[in-house]
Amino acid sequence: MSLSDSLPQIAELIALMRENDVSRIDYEDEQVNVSVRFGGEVVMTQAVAPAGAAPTAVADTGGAPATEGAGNIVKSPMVGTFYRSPDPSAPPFASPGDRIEKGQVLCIIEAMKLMNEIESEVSGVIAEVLVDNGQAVQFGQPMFRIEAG
Amino acid sequence: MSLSDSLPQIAELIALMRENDVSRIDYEDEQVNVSVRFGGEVVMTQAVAPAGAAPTAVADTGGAPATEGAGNIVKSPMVGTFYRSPDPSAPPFASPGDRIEKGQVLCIIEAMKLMNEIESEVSGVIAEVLVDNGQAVQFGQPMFRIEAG
Amino acid sequence: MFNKVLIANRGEIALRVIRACRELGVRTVAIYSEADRTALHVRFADEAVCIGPPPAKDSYLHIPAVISAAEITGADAVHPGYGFLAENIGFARALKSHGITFIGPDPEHLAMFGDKLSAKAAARAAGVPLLPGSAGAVSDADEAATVAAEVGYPVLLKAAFGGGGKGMRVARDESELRRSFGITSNEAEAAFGNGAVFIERFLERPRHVEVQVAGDQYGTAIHLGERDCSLQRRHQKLLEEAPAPNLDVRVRDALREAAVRLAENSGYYTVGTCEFLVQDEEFFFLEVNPRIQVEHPVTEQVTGVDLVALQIRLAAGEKMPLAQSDVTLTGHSIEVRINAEDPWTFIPSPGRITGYHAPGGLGVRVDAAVHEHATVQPFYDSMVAKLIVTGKDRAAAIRRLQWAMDEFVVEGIRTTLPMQRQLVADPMFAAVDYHTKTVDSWVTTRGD
Amino acid sequence: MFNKVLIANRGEIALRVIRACRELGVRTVAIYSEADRTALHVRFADEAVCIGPPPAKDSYLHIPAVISAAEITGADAVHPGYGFLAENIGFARALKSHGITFIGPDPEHLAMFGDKLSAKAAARAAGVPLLPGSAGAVSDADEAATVAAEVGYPVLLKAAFGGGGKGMRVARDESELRRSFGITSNEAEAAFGNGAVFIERFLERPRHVEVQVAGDQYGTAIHLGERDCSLQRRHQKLLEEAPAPNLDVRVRDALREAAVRLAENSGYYTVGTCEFLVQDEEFFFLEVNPRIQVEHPVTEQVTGVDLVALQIRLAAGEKMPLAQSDVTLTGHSIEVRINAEDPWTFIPSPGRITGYHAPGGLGVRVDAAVHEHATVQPFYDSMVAKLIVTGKDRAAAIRRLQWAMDEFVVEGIRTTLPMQRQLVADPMFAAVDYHTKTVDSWVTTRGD
Repeated sequence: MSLSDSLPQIAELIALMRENDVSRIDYEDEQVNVSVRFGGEVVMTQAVAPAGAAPTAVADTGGAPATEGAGNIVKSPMVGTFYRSPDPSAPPFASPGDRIEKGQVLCIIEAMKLMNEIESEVSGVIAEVLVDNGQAVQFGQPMFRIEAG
Repeated sequence: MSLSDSLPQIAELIALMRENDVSRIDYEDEQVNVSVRFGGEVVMTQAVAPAGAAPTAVADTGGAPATEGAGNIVKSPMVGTFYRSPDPSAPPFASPGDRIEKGQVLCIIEAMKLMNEIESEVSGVIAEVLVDNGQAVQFGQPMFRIEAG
Repeated sequence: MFNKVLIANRGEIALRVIRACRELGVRTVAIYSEADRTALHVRFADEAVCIGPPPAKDSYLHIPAVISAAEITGADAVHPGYGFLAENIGFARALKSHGITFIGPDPEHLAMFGDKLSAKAAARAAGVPLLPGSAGAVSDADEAATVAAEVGYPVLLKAAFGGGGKGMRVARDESELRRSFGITSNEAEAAFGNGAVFIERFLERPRHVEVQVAGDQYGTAIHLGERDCSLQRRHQKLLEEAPAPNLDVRVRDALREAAVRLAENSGYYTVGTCEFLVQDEEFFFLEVNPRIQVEHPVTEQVTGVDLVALQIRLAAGEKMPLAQSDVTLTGHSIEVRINAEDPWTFIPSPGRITGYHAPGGLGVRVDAAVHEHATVQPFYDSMVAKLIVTGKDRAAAIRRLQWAMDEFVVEGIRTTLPMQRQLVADPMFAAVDYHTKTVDSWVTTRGD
Repeated sequence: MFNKVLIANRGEIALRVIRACRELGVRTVAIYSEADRTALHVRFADEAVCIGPPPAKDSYLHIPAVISAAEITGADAVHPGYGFLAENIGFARALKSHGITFIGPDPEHLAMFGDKLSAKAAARAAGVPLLPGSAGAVSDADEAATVAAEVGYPVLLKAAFGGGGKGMRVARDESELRRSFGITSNEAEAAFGNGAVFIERFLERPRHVEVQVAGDQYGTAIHLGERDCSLQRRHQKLLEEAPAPNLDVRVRDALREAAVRLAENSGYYTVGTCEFLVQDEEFFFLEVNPRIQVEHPVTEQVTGVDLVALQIRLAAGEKMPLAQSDVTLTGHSIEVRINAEDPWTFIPSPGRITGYHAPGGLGVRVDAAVHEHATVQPFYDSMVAKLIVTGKDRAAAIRRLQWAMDEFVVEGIRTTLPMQRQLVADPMFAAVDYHTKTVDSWVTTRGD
């Protein structure tokens, strides 16, 4: 069960809560953790990574900018500095509108003086680049949105 | 709205909670205050006296023995010592099975050396005497159960 | 020592007394109104008695109920805390007639210090300076000028029957006094139907400094240093500290001596506070608070003396366990009272606390009786918690206070904390550049 | 002083370091795993960096992630807390090569005290007594008897390749030794394929006493008194106190001097602990912990010294701000570690805290990073909170501890508190009639 699977039921619960003046519901299972207070205000919605998930598939970071639209979010597998191109004079690995294939390099993250090439896990079209060149990234921070196509 | 009015809705909520693995619901309005945790265990059920209630009509005390069955519960309007008869040699004012009328003296509570006669607010039959002669009573402590009849 | 103490109070002070009793090996009885059924003082006392419905007049202030609770539980002493019945002479007398010890002063001392005139007379008798002023109403501008010359300018002209700041006027010299006298008297005549005017020395920027004293029943009294409580909003203290910062050492010593003299002279026993107004190198008697005070922890922190335990021991007839020379002050302590009020309008904000996290760690003490899901009742005073920090000096205490206030989380109700965070961060606080009227004007210029 | 310190830890110690940094005016960076997104150290630091998934090896123990977090945030120093990377030589070296200060000892001192043999050599060089024993394996019963006579009875016979209490036998005199030698050697041969046996002095009822030391980078070292940590379950400390009660004053002074001598002799700087086993009037070197320890608050309470702030200042190259004569011990302090474990089986009990209330008031300090609704993660150690009480003497501290433990409420998970309440109430605790092996046997006779 994931958060999105539960959402219809949570919505139903919220409706019921309103009728009953319920002040708060805490819902938790192994993968999601949701708190709701009176008025339907969602105080915290947090997805915890499933145990044993691949290191490149990580959850949203709290501090990361919200991502709009659908598609695959490519998240940083490590803490470091994000570079869009192999060197300042070279063109970016991937820009919005570019078609990319699974396994293609999307960016470089520098950590501990090492340049780590980050490959795409999916094929598709770059919809958004969510980090500026040279910016620091945290573990799990969204970097690209890739749409099918 | 009282606790008993809300009970069907709470039961419905509990059923929904079970389906959703909800861990806890806090429900509160001006008069009742209910916490429910996962598994349907009722952690606390507490009725708060409605504002402006008459001093003789007070809520259950936490420390009081549970009362069984239906009927009117006569509660102590003051802190003091409970006496069933006007003096040790006299018969009790009211015993189980006795028919009593509204305004009839049920017991005496001694407080600050004063003997306070406590009158019944209702007519009916004494179903239970909930306090022993000479025992201390708190404010709001149930003393008698009176059944209609 | 007592066998069983009934605590005729609620909230943090009830819990404070329960803790002191546990350390003294004394059993405790909590009393509670129906609104406080789940309160912590009920949970942590050895016994608890429900004494009435939520309104204080029908429960915590209802003397027969409190005394009956003591009788049915066999308590041999009652600790009144502060507020409620702590200064009620009738309560103290009723307990005495029931053979139950009131943990506080003798009823005669409650009477002496509960009345402004007799309190002033006691202070005068002990040689404690009073704010100079006319003995009674002055009849005309000439008499006013004569009195004012003795009292010293600036002076305050006060309508004898005025109140709440009305009918008052400040005069800084004789010509201003002569101009103001007629106006004040006429206004008083119009507003209160009586033109009588009093004259009193006016203090522009007084600080509120109070000396903690303790006396035993055998004539010995000591002081435990002083506290500064100048940061007040409409006479409600917001922050207190010990010792009083930047206080002239001669003034400090004179204050302390005056307070002890007053206690000894009046035969006062138990713990209490002698309050003064201090301006530059002068100080004037304000009043005596014959009870434990909300801000007592800052004194405990710098003296290492448990004032509540001391109060109970003195009430039980023990001799003063400390000599004046045993009292040494170390470090600096600041208390912030966190009230359930809007931080800027001070409108009470009772309700359910939906999130609560108190800071901890080195030098942090929290005296509170709330927790997550606790309800701040609308029936009683709005104090939620007292945050007390202690450091090696005032600067260290302020740094500690800042993170501790930032870590203090109270959700679901509004509290005074955001205002107090700004107050402590204001340079005037670090510079001790404030007096009793500072906050009232400061607040109007702040806010989110 | 540093500009920005990254705290390479979580939980209460991360919060402790953040508070010390705030008082020093240093900015802070928290790191966190995905399981700690809502943790208090993340909330109260100036900045926070997510460094990996929940398992510690992929986050808090993952050196490249921690160092990268320091680099992207521009931290000029890293505080490792305790546990995790606090004694990792590779981490300290990597930080050094990146020009980031490790707030702890030099990597060479980590190496020296991280290895049992080199630690013992350093102790021996500083004239600190070691537990007497054979230099290597003894070859036969005659040699064993000769060594044992030098070492003094009782002695412990230990299979060289044994472990976990296996292959050990105590001999109280020579005839018992001669009987046991062959059995131990044969058993060792059978069990471990090697019959080599060591001989060591056996302590029947040793107490664990440790001296808090601090050194600067200019050769000055001082001690801050000692702590008793004898109440352990399987080498996990449950309760610690300062100063060590009922310790012979000559032993106490000798311990303190030995610890300072070892620190000065080895050129050790930063704060750390020198651990000893004490029995009657003898003491023996155990190990050096070159870091801040879980139980440091009890020393802070009786010395008034902020050990974490001192550690940071020493790492920044400041000279020792205190002379030995400035260190005075006042009162008595006891810490209870509250772990999320079954109180009797000690099986971890992670999960969501559904109810939480920590005690407060006079003499009570709580170092914790939990709150109602916090989740005790299964990935990390099980400590929920540290309750520290301080009183004017040990008896006063124990009375305070009892009510403070009774007021400590943690619901939703099991904790060690019920066991610790019984331990503190046991007469052997007040009588200081215990040693390092007491709790293991005591626990088996208790329980609800």
